[in-house]
Amino acid sequence: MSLRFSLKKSFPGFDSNVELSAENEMTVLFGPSGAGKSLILKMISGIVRPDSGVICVDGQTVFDSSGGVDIPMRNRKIGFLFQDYALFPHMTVRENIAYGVTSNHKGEKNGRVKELMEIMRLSGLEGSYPHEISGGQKQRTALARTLASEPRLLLLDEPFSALDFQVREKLRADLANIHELFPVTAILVTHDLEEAFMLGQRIAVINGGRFEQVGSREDVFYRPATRNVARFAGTRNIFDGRVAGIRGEEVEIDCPELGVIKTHVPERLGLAGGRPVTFCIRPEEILVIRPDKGLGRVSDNIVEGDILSTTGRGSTHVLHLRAGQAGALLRIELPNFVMRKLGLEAGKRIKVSLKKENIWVIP
Amino acid sequence: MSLRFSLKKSFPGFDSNVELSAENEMTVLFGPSGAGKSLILKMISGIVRPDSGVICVDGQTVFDSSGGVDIPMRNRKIGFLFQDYALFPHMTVRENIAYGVTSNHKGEKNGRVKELMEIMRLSGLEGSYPHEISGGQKQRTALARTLASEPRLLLLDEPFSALDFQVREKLRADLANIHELFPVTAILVTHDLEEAFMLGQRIAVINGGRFEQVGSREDVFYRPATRNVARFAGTRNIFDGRVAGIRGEEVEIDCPELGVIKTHVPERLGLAGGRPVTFCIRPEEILVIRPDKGLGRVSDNIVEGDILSTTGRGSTHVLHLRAGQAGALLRIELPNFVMRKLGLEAGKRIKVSLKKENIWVIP
Amino acid sequence: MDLFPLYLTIKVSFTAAAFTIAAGLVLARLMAKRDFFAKNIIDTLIMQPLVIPPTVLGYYLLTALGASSPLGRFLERLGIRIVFTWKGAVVASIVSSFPLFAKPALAAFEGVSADLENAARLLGKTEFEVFRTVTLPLAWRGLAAGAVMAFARATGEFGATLMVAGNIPGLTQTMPLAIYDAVQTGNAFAANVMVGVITVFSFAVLYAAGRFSRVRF
Amino acid sequence: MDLFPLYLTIKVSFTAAAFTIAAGLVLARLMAKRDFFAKNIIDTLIMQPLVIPPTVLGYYLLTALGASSPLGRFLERLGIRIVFTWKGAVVASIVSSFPLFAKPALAAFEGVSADLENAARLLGKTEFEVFRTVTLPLAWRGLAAGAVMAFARATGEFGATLMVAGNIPGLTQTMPLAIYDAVQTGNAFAANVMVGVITVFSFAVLYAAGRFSRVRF
Amino acid sequence: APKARAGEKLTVAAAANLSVALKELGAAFEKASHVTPVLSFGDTVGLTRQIEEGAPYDVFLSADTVHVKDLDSGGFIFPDTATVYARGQIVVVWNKRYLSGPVGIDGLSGPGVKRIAIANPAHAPYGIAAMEALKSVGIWDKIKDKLVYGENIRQTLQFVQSGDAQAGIVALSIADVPEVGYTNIDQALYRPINQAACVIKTAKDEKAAREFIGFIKGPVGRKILVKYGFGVD
Ligand SMILES: Nc1ncnc2c1ncn2[C@@H]1O[C@H](COP(=O)(O)OP(=O)(O)OP(=O)(O)O)[C@@H](O)[C@H]1O
Ligand SMILES: Nc1ncnc2c1ncn2[C@@H]1O[C@H](COP(=O)(O)OP(=O)(O)OP(=O)(O)O)[C@@H](O)[C@H]1O
Ligand SMILES: [Mg+2]
Ligand SMILES: [Mg+2]
Repeated sequence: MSLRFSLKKSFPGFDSNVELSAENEMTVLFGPSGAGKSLILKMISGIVRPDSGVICVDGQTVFDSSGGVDIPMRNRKIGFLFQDYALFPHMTVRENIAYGVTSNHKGEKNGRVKELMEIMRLSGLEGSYPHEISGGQKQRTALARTLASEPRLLLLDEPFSALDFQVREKLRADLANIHELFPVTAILVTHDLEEAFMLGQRIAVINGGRFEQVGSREDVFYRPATRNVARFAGTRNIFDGRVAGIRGEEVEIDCPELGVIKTHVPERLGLAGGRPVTFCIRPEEILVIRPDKGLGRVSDNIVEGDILSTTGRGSTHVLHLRAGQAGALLRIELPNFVMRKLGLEAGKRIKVSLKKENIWVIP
Repeated sequence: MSLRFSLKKSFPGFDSNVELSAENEMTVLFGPSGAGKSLILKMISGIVRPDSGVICVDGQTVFDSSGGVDIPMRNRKIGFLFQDYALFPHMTVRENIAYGVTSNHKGEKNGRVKELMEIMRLSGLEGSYPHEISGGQKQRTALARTLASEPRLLLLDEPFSALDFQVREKLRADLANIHELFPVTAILVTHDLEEAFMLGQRIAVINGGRFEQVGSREDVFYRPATRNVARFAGTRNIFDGRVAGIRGEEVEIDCPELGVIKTHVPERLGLAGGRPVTFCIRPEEILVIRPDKGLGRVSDNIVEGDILSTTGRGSTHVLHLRAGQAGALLRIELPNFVMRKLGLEAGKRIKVSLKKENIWVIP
Repeated sequence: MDLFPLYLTIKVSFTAAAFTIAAGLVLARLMAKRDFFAKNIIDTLIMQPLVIPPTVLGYYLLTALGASSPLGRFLERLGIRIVFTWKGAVVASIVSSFPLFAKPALAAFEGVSADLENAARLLGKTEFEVFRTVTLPLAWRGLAAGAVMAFARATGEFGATLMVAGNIPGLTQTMPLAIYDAVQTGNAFAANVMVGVITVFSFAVLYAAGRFSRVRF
Repeated sequence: MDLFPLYLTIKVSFTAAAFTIAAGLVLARLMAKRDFFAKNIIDTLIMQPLVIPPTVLGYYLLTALGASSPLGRFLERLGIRIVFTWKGAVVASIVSSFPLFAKPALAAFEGVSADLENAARLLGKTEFEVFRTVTLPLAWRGLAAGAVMAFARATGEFGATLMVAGNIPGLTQTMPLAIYDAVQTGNAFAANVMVGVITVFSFAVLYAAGRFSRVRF
Repeated sequence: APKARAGEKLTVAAAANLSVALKELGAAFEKASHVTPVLSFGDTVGLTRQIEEGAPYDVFLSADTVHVKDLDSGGFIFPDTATVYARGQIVVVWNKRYLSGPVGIDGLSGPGVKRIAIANPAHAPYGIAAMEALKSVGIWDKIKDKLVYGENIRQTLQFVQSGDAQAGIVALSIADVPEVGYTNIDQALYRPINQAACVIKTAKDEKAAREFIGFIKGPVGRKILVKYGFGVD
């Protein structure tokens, strides 16, 4: 199964122009609010008519503005989980799910509904109406209804946003095994970084109606193609500089904020001396140097600074460091045990290393 | 400003019985889907009438079933952010927000609306109707409308669930500084662990309509009162055992799954030999012992096991370990650099230490 | 009391309401989801039977369906006789009550969320299934209101019926005609009794319809 | 053509529609948000004017408001004369058109999401403000449909008006009554012209109302 | 001085079957007296009820005598003004398209006549007369099932005009329309359809009202009534 589309759509104040192919896999659409994620799903499903473009599902052209093809929604065999659920208010939870089941055989239908209700932990709510259930229960009902129709393409608009962490993790795992459970191509919209990382073998980063990068999750997270992608993917430490020296793949960047920074750059980038460049490093890749141990083997890009604040985030802490000659703000994420061991707290002065191999120069 | 309530409400198949006091602070309601979080907010605001109970806001009794007090919603001065936004579909974004502003002075009103639209990054959408904006934009509009009314108590039902990570972080920071921006008591519902940790000076963990623990975030995260709280708070490694020996505050637990585990227990628990106990350890608090370094000073509760799987989660990795004599499943969260340094991958056999001070015995 | 008028009224009002509702559903559905130039015009035109005095409406219907009209002759040839039969009363009632159903039905259909209909389409349902299982139930409140009004109006139809069906006791004399006759004869008591009967009848039907059509969601 | 009937019809239909809408809004609002035992009964009772032939309704109204009734005498003493004045025509039109507005209005109000009303209440709005700024606009489609029907019905009201207001040229003769006169005189041409005029008038009003009441959201 | 009365109005409530004749009568009266008669048509029963409820009519021209008597016994009129001003006559009408006339009253039982329209004999005076005539000639039972009732005489005629009733019995006063032909019915076959007039007690200008009735019964009035098919004494 496969999906291929190339679409254009304009609204006053917003326009979208996107192109993508996906095979038997889960592609994650990731981007800020208002980027046009839901719009893409709506165009693929046929809810919103694109201004122009082509959509092929499974080799079948379901929409082609130039060829005048526009297959009705019901024949597209697309499962759509709406961001606001779109549950039928006049049907109970059970009826909503049963509505999606294609089989007409009664026993089969009941069995399938029961199975889905169990997977989605909805048992006991069979007879409740949508206005009588909680937000998360609504989302699970909607998800069950979508899966019930056994679509050949699954479009999921933030399927886990209203779910608690346990169900979410369970469903994520289910979805990650989606090829076994529901062997379909899937597009999943999320604004959750962790979710994007966990679920997306492939991630398409969208901003302002356009894809800024489409690639593997490692590419998107560690090798962002643009400054925006770097920002969205949580690579908070982004700096500008100028190429000061090149020695093979090793490049020295003169950064007004941090000083001279050394890094590796693949030769194909073809940087020339003096060229302005942007580089970044992820917060969790910044190494705090233990004061008691000295530099040891670590010698790359040592930066000294004052801890401005520390914020607990559950399993990690985030430090803000005022560092370098121009007082650049560095964000550092550390495991809690490191925090404790080093006794880090606001006001302390520490040294960190931006290791060469952790720095990424945005092409 | 303050809030105090004690409420009972029954539905077929669900009943709720909760009690809480909160001062000038942000209390986070945290719990699984369907636990009754939204219901509490609805009762406080007056949307759902409790079967019985009392609600005091700011010293004023706004509801008292025995005293026959039931102040109408409009006089409760409560700001409510609905889980499904409840935007007025016939008003534009601007009109929705302006609707909340109490001031009748035109200039003042316009100024306030403009300010809120900027804070919420909604500029440019003034004239759009709710059905024309994205999910996140809806949520931001709803949030702006709620804040516009300058309530004395703020009830936020999953205010950030539809927001992308950047806006979310920004708004979280704003809300964390809420006392300066909007000096009110606030109750925030979330199912997001990280959010609960970041925003809740105080966290109330709710399950099945009842509070299982109300306390500081450190209490909830590191000293869960019940097995459920431990589970919800992400303390995944929970085991049962029997007290095998007591030496002052040091206790030996005989755990069929992991073997004998030593830990500290405050004396007031008054454990007796042979008593069954439950203990837990957070995934990020489990120490992986470097094979090259030997045990070193680490000697507590060494467990050996095989790595079953490793899952990237963005800034960390999660390992599942089949460990101990009975093949207990341990979940371990490690920073990426540790993963890389130790070259951990599925199939490898490693030793981990469950340090005494990181083990929590559930009272 | 002669029971024939009651029997006829029941027959006519149910038949007329059924036709009105069926035709109104089709028209309203066709108009609801599209925006075409003539829509507003049609929407306004279907109100006209309300504006024209029923007797005059009846006069027009008689002219259109009677023996002197091509349509009337055509129907005659098919063996269908409308004028001076109970079918004439049905036609009169349909014309009078049509706007009362079609208008609220259109409003109700327009109010149904397109998202929910799309959700059903994406689950593979045909347009008819979508209509039956989603649009119809969601428009229910407005449709029920319209149906109840149309039925009540059909039950009470007098002016046009008089012209099209005539007032033939035992054949086309409905309750309203009988009531009118009683009033004209100065038999206020009989008139009141019959008004009582028609009130009780329509009350029972409408009350039952009201209970039955209760929306639970 | 004498323009007085047209003038009177305009005056009567607008006045009656205004009253009907005002009273209908109040009643529908009172009934919508509560569930009390008598609700279904009241809901059914307001349909009754549709079931009773207008002329008979006119007889009842005349009896209730005329010189021989206590109410009529009471009003007389207050200097208010209803019967045989244009006010009588207004009353007749109100009674006939009331169900056509109240019923869809009730359905429309019942369909308004309680959540949205609560959201407005929590923003500190009084019940009246909630009604004006939230309930009313959200019920708009159904209300507009009802208002249009009520207005059309008021414009075309004939039977009850004939009894309550009389058919006095230059005083209480509305267009429908003038059309009746023309028909009675066998002056089909004049009748057709007047039907044309009333159709154009009502069409213009209803078309404008339709355009104006378009729901954009 | 007639001039002084210019602009004065006299409201005449009249049975609808007079509507054509009264237009001319009214105009003639205005010319003679400078009082403008305002003609308010309705059905006799309705007008009677209205008078009982204080309707602002000055003169009542009924289609029968019973209702004037009723009003009299209720004390709503000046008893001395109650008077028969005209006698209605009925005729057989037939639709020229379906029947080649002339059709007499016996012809109503003929095979080409499937529907016969008469005014409702339960209350309409012309309907009662039609029934009496049909019974007198002995065909009532034969044609009873072919009858269709019009609520008033105009409607009855319309049934015949449209051809849905091929023939019927209506008032002579309205029978002169292109689609139908008519033949007289012997007045001996039915009781006279006397139409009575009276002045209402609440009349604003009793004098003018009495004058109006006098005018109808006078030479000009009688001439006009006869012209429109009414019988006068
Ligand atoms: N019917 C419409 N009319 C006008 N503008 C629209 C319409 N639908 C969407 N838009 C605009 O298109 C843009 C993209 O909307 P979309 O719903 O795809 O965002 P999104 O990426 O899904 O955001 P979120 O994460 O907040 O749901 C928004 O700026 C929105 O205002
Ligand atoms: N009107 C109602 N009738 C019946 N049951 C109800 C009603 N409202 C809520 N409930 C039940 O009460 C329970 C709690 O609902 P609530 O909306 O408070 O959950 P929640 O904690 O907010 O969950 P979520 O995180 O999914 O939004 C649910 O099981 C729900 O089914
Ligand atoms: Mg979206
Ligand atoms: Mg909730």
